[in-house]
Amino acid sequence: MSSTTVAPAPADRGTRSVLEVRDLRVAFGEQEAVSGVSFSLAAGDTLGVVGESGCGKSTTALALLRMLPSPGRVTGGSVLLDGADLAALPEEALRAVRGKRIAMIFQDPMSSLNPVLTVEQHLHEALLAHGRTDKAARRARALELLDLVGIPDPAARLRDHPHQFSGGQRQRIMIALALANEPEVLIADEPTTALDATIQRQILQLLDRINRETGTAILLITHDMGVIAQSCRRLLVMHDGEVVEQGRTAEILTDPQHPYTKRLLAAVPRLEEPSRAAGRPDGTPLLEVTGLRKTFPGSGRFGRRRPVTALGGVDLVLHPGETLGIVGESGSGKSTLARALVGVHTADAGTIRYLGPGDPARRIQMVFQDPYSSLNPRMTVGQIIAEPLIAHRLGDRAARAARVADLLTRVGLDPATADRHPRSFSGGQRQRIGIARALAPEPSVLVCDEPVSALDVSVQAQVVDLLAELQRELGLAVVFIAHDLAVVRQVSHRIAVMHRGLVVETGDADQLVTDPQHEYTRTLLAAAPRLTVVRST
Amino acid sequence: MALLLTRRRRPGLLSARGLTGLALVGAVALAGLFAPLLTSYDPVAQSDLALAGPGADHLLGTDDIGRDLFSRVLYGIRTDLLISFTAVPVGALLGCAFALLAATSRWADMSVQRLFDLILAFPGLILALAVTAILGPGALPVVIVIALAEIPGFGRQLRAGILVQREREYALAARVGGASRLRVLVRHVLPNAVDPLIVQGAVAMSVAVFIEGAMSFLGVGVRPPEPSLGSILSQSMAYLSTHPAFAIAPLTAVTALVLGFALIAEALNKGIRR
Amino acid sequence: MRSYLLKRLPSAALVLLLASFVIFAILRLIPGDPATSLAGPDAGPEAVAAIRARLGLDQPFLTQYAGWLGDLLTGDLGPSYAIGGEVSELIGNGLGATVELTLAALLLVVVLGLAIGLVGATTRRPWVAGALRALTTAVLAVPPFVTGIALVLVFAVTLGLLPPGGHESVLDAPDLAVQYLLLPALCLALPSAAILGRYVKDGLERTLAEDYVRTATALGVPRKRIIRRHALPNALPPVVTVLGMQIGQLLGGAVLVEAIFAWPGLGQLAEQGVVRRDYPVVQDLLLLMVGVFVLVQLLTDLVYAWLDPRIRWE
Amino acid sequence: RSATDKSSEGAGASATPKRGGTLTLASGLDYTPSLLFAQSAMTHVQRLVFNTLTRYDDKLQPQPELATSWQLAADGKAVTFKLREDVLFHNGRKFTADDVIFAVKNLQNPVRSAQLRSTALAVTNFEKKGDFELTLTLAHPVSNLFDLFEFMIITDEATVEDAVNGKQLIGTGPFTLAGRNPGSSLSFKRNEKYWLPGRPYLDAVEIRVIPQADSLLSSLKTGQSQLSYDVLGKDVAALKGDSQYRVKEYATGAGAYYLGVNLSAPQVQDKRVRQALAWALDRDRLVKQALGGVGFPSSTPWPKSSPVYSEAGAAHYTHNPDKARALLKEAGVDTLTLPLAHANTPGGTAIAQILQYDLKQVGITVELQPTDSATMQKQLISQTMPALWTLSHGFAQLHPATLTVSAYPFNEAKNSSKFSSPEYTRIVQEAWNRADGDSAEAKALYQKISDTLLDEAFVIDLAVAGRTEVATGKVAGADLNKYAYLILDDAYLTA
Ligand SMILES: Nc1ncnc2c1ncn2[C@@H]1O[C@H](COP(=O)(O)OP(=O)(O)OP(=O)(O)O)[C@@H](O)[C@H]1O
Ligand SMILES: Nc1ncnc2c1ncn2[C@@H]1O[C@H](COP(=O)(O)OP(=O)(O)OP(=O)(O)O)[C@@H](O)[C@H]1O
Ligand SMILES: [Mg+2]
Ligand SMILES: [Mg+2]
Repeated sequence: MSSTTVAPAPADRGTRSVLEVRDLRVAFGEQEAVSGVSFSLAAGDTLGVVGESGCGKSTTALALLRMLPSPGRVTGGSVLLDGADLAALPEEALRAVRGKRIAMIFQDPMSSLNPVLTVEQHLHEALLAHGRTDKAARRARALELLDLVGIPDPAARLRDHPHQFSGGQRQRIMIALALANEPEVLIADEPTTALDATIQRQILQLLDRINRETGTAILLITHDMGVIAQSCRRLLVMHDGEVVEQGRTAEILTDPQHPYTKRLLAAVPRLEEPSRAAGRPDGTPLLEVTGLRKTFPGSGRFGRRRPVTALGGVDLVLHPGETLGIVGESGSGKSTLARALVGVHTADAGTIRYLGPGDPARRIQMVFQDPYSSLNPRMTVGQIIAEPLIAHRLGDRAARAARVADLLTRVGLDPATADRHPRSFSGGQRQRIGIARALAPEPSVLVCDEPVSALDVSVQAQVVDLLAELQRELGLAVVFIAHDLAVVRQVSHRIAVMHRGLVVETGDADQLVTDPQHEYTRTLLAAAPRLTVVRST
Repeated sequence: MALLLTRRRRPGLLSARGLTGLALVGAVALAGLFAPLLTSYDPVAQSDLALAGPGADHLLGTDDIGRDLFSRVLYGIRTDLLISFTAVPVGALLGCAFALLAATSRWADMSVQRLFDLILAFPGLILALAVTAILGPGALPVVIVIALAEIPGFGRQLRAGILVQREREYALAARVGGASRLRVLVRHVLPNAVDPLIVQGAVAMSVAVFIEGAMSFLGVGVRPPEPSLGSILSQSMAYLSTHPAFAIAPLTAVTALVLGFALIAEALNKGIRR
Repeated sequence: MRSYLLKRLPSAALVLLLASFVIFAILRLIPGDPATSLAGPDAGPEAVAAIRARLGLDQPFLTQYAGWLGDLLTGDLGPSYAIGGEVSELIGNGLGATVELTLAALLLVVVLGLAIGLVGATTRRPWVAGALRALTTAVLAVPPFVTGIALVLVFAVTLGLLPPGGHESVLDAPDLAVQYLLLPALCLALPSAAILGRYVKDGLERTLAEDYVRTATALGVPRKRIIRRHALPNALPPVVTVLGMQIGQLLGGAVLVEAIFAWPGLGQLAEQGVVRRDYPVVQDLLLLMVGVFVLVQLLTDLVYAWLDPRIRWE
Repeated sequence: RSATDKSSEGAGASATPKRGGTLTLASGLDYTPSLLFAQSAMTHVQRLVFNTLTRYDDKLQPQPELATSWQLAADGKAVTFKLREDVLFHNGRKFTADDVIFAVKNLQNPVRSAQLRSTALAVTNFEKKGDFELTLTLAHPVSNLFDLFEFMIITDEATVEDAVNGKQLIGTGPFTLAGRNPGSSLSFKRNEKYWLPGRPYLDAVEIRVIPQADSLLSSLKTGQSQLSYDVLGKDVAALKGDSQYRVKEYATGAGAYYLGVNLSAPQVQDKRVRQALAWALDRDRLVKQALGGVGFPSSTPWPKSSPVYSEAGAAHYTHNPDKARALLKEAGVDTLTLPLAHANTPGGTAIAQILQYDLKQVGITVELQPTDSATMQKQLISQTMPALWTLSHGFAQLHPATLTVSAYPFNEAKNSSKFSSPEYTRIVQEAWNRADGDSAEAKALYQKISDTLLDEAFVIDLAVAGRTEVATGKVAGADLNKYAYLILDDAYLTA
C-alpha cells in the first residue's frame, strides 16, 4: 500500500484517540436532534453506535463532517480530529478532510452510488478529489481497491455501472470508495441494514479485515445489537439524542447499567431461544399449496428483460391455528408467495386450496411490511379499517363503526383515534392499524409479509407479542414471513426456508434451527447475527 | 430508517412566494370584479378623443377609437378570468377522464397516450385559426382551444401519478381487503395522485391568459367590441412606437396575472414535494 | 434499443395517420373555399365552379382524402392552389429558413436554459436566485408578439443596430444572416428558455439532495465538480423530455414570430395557406410539423436512454 | 458588414434621373399568380413585367403605350389601333397584333375572372391590317372602352398558363421576373431590350412581402426598403411631417370604404331604413380614427378626379342621428338587430366597431362578425353576405360606368346586395352603351347613377382613400396607373 498509509503502530492502537467529540449538539430548526453527545474514538479502534430509529445516530455522524441536510446545523460542542476542531474549520479545509482523513459509507448502497457513473469513474472521482492527478496511478489504485473489497475480476468490472452489481457488491464498492484515500476514520451508517444476513455477514467481515489490515478506526452505526456484538470492541448506546451508556461491548452486553440499555437488550430476539409458539396444531390442513409457480415477464423501457421466475413450484400446508414461518434472502420469492396466497398475484401454475369455511377472498387477509406506505395517507384510520368491511358488505354504518372501535382496542389502540390520519401514528402503531385492518373481515388465515422488519427491536417485540396473542384468541393460522431467523423461530411452529423461488427445507421451528438439513439453511444460520460477543480486545 | 428525515415544513401557499402570487392574482381579479365601481366609463363607449394619453378624466387615456382604456382593461380582466376559469377546469376534467381511462387497460393506455401526442403535435395557432373559422368568432372557440391545449398536460400528470400510486402497498392492501379494481383506482389511488394537478392548474391558468392573447393577435379572439386583455394588447401593438402608453396597462395586467399564477404554482409545488 | 424503436414506430405512424385525417377534415370544415379565393374578388360563380372542377374539389370527401394520401405515398405533393408553384418547392423554400430559425432558437434555449438553471440552483446568494426567478417568470409573462415588436422598436428602429426583419441565407452571407437571425431567434427562444431553465433548476435541486451527492461530498469532491459531474448528468434526462416538447412549441411559435419579423419560413407559408385556403400547402405543412414533432419525441426518448445507463442496458 | 446601414441619406429627389441601383419595395401582400388578370389587392407586378395598350393621364384621357395611336368609329362600334413595331417580349419574340387579340380573348375567358370581362365581351370581332394595325368590332358602343385598355396587360400566349400557375412571367414590360419566394419576396431585373429608350433607370427591383403593418413601417424607417403603398393611414399621418419621406396620394386602387347592405334581409328592404343607416354614421370620426386621417369622408364612391365627383354628392349624407331616427320611425322600425361582417384585421375591426357604435346611437343593435378574408370573399361572390358588411371597393376612379358593370358590389346585373331595379339597370346600360364617354349627356347619366346609388343606399359609401405612396427621400419617379399597377419606367434612386 502506498506511503500515505496511516497504519498506526500497534503500540498506540486503542490508546491515542484520533477523534474526540465533545458535547456535540445538533438542531433542525428549533427541534434539537442531538443534545450533547460526547465520545472518543481511538486510533484503529472500532466503536459501535446503537439506538432506535430517530435517536440521532445518523445526525451525529453527519454532524462530524458538517454534512447535515438543511435546516440542520451544529449548535454546540466540538469535533476534534487529532486536536483540530472540525466544527470550526472553513468549508474548503473541511473538504480536504472529507474522504481523506474521515470517510463515510451509508445505508442504501443503491441510492448512494451515482447511477450514471461507472465504478471506475466513481473511484477516479474519489482519488481526484484529493489530488491523485496521475491517471495511470489512479487506475492501478482503483483495481487495488476493488480487489481489496473483494470484487471478483476487478479489471473487467471497472466499466460497469452500479445497477449492474448486487446489493452486497455495491456496498463493497462504497467501502472501496471510502478507503480510496486511506482515511484514519471510517464512519459506517447502517452499512448492512439493506442487505441479507448472508451478505451482511460478509460486509461486516470485510470491515473487520480492513480495520485490522489498514488500522482504520471504524465508527459503526446500526440499530442491530447483533451486528455490534460481532464487530465492535466498544459500544455507545444513544437514546433521544443523548448517550445513555458507553463502554466495552462485552461488558455492556453482559451487564448493562442503564435501564434503557437493559430494555433494548431484552427486546432483541435471540436465535438460541426456543420457539414460543404454543401447541402442536395439525390434523386437516386449512390451506394446501401445491406446485405453485409464478414468473414475471421482465419488462424494460427498451426491449425486454429476461423474465424472472419468482416461484418455481412451491408446496406448503398450513394447519388451523398454526404459525408457519417463512425465511429466505431478498428476492427469494417470499412476498410473491404471500401475494399469491391472498390472490393478488394469479399463479401461472399449481393450486392454492383453502379448505376452511367461507370465501377465501375474505378469510385470507394480509399484513404488510412497510407500515408507512401500506396505509392510505388520505383516509382516517377508521375508514382504512372499515374498507374491507365495506368491500365485503359486512354490517351497516353503525355496525362497522362498532367493529372498528372493537378492532382498535384489540390491537391496543384507543378507539378515539379512529378519525385521525395515519401520519399522526408511530411506526409500531401503524403496524397495529394494518393488523386491525387485516382482522376486520374475520379471517382464518393471516399472511404477514415481514410485519416487523421495518420496526425498532423494542417495537418489534410488542408487535410480535400482539400477533401471538391474537392467534391464540382467534385461533388464526398465520404465515409469518421474515428474513430474521431469530424472530421467525420465536413465533413459528414450523419454518419453511425459501431459496430462489423454492422451498428448500420445511420443519419444526426449533429442529430446523438446531439441526438444519439443507446446505442453504446452514449458511443462513451461520450468517445470522448473534448477541454473543465474537471479538474481544 | 430515517423516514423522519423526510418530515419537512410545508411552505405551500403560505410561503412568501405563494402569498405574493395570491396578492398579484387577487389584486387583478378584484379590479376586474369591481370594475363597475372603479370606473364610470362604459368599456365600449366611443368618443372623438382618440389615443389620449393618461390624464385626469381618462386615467389611462383612450384607445384608437376613443374608448376609455382603464375601463376596457378592467372589463378585459373579467373576460380573461372568465375564459380561464371555464377553460382550464374543462381541460383538467377531460385530461383526468382520459388518464383514468388509460388506467383501465394496456390498450386504453396506449391509445390515450397517442391521443395526447396528437394534441401536443398539432400546431396550436393553426388549431386556433381552424376552430374559430369553424365555430365563428367569440369566447367559445377561445375556451375550446385553451381546454384542448390543456388536456395533455393534466392527463399526463395524472397518469404518471396513478402509475406511481398504484404500486404503493396501500393500493395492494385495498385489493387484498376485497375492493374492486375500480374502487381501488377511484377511492384509493386517485385521491393520492391528484396533488400535482393543483400545480398544473395554476400553470394552466397563466397559459390560458397567454393563448387568449395570441388568438386575439391573430384576429380570432373574443368578439369585438368586448374587451379582453389580449385584444387590447394586440390592438395597442400597432401604436407601440407612437403611443406606448396604450400597451402598458393591458401588459401590466397580463404580466401580473401570469406572474401571480406562476408564483402560486411554484409555491404549491414546493409544498407538495414533501 | 432497436427493439424499442420497432416498438415505437407503429404508434408513431398511427399518430401521423390520425393527424393526417384530422388535418384534412378540419381544413374542409373551415368555411370559405380555395376556388373563391383563387377566383378573386369579383369573379363570377361560373369561374368559381370551373376552378372547383379543375381542383377536384367537387369530388366526395373520402375520395379527396384517399387521393391526398396516395400522392403523399408517391411523394408527389402536386401544385399549390392559390400561392402558386409546386407545394414541394414552397415547403422546400420555407423549410430552410424555418430550420435556421428554430435551430438558432433551440441553441439559445439550451444555452440560456442551462445557464439560468445552473445559476438558479447553485447560487448561494438568495437575491440572485430571486432575481433569476423573477426574470424568467417575467419572460414567461410577456406574450412573444409583444417581445418581438418591442425588440424591433428598440434594436432596429431606435438603436438601428439590427435589421427589423427579413432574411439572408446563412450560406450566401453568414455575417448578415446572423444579424437577421438574432432578433427573431431571441424572441422565439425566450419563453422556452425560461421554461427549460426552470426544469434544469428543479432537476438540479432534486439531484443535489440525492444520496450519491452526499456520498461525493463525503469523499471530499469539490462542490463545483459535484454539480457538474454528479448532479447535472442525473438532472438532464427529464430536461431532455421537456426540451423535446419545447421544440414542438418553437415550431408552433414560428407562425407568430415569422409574421412579426417578415421571416420567409414555414410559419408564414402556413398562415398564407390558411388565409387563402390553399389546402395542399396547409395539409402537407401541418403533417410535416406533426411528423417532426413525433420524430423529436422518438429522438428525445433515445437521448434519454443514452443519458441514463439504467435504461440503456435493459 | 452590417445589415442596417443605409447606403445613402438625403431627402428631396434630385432633378436629373440616374441610371442603376436596386429599388426595394415593401408590400403588405404577396402576389397571387392566379389573380394576374383580376384586379386584386396586390397589383405591383402587372405593369413591371407587362405593358398595356394605352394609359390614362390625370384627366382620364388615354395616352400611347404599346398603341401609338387609335381611331374610334363614329358610331362607336369599332376602334382601330396602330401598334408599336419595336417591342420584344422577354423571350425575344416580337410583339404583334395577335398578342392584342389574345389579350382580349383571354379576358373574355371566365376562368380569368377579370372584372372588366363585361367590357371585353363587348368585343365581337378582330381585324388585322398587317402585324401592327388592328380593328376591334364592338357589339355596342361602350363608354369605358379605354378602361379596358388601361386594364388589359399584353401577355405571351404560349406561357400564359405558366403565368397563372406562378411558373414564369413573359411580358414586354420594363422588368423581367428574376425570382420569387412565395410569402416573402419577388425580384425583378432590368429588361435590357425595353422599347422605351434608356428606360428603365433601375437595374433591379426587389419586392419584400411584409404582412405585419408595423414591421413594414420599420423596414421603411430603417431604410431596408425605400418605397411602399401599404403603410397604414395612421402611420402615414405620422410620416407626413417627416422630411425624410415623401407621401403622395393616388385616386386609385381599392379606393373607397363602404357599408354593404344585403337586401335579402327583410329588415333592410325598406329604402328608408338603409338611408337611416347612411345618416347615422359619423364619417369624419371614421376617417380620423380608423383611417388615420388619410382620405376624405364621402357618401359617394367617387374620388375627386372622377367626372361625377361633387362636393354635394360627397356631403349628401352627414352625421345626423336625429334624421336617422326619424327615418326609422317613419319606416315603422323601433328596434333593429343586424349582423355585420368585417375583416378580422386590426383596421377592419376598428371600422366595424365605429359603425356598430354609431348605429347603436340610433337604436340599431349590430352584432359584429369578424371574418377572415377568404370567407369574406366567398360570401361576397356567392352573395351570401349577412345583412351588413363592410369592405372597400375600387373602380370608382375610372369611367363611372365601369364601376356599375364591373365592381361586384355595384354590378347592375348581379351584386352582393341582391339589389336590382329596372331604373338602375336602364341608366347603367344607357351610360355604358355609348361612345362618348366624356360627353355632357354621358356626365348627366353618371350623375343619375350617383344619385340612384345615394338614394337606394344598398352600398353606403363611407370614405374615399386611394393608395398612398410612401417613399424615402432617395426614390423618385414612381407612379401608379388607374388600376394601381406599379409603374417604375421613370423611377430612379437619387445618389
Ligand atoms: N411485480 C413484479 N414484476 C416483476 N418482477 C417481480 C415483481 N415482484 C417481484 N418480482 C421479482 O420476483 C422475485 C421475488 O420477489 P419477492 O418480492 O417475492 O422476493 P422477497 O423474498 O419478498 O424479497 P424481499 O425479502 O426483498 O421482500 C424478485 O427477483 C423480484 O425481482
Ligand atoms: N432533515 C431533517 N429535518 C428535520 N428533522 C430531521 C431531519 N433529519 C433528521 N431529523 C430529526 O433528527 C432526529 C434524528 O434523526 P436521525 O436520522 O439522526 O436518527 P437515526 O438514529 O439515524 O434514525 P435511523 O435509525 O432511522 O436512521 C429525528 O428525530 C428526526 O426527526
Ligand atoms: Mg440513520
Ligand atoms: Mg418481500
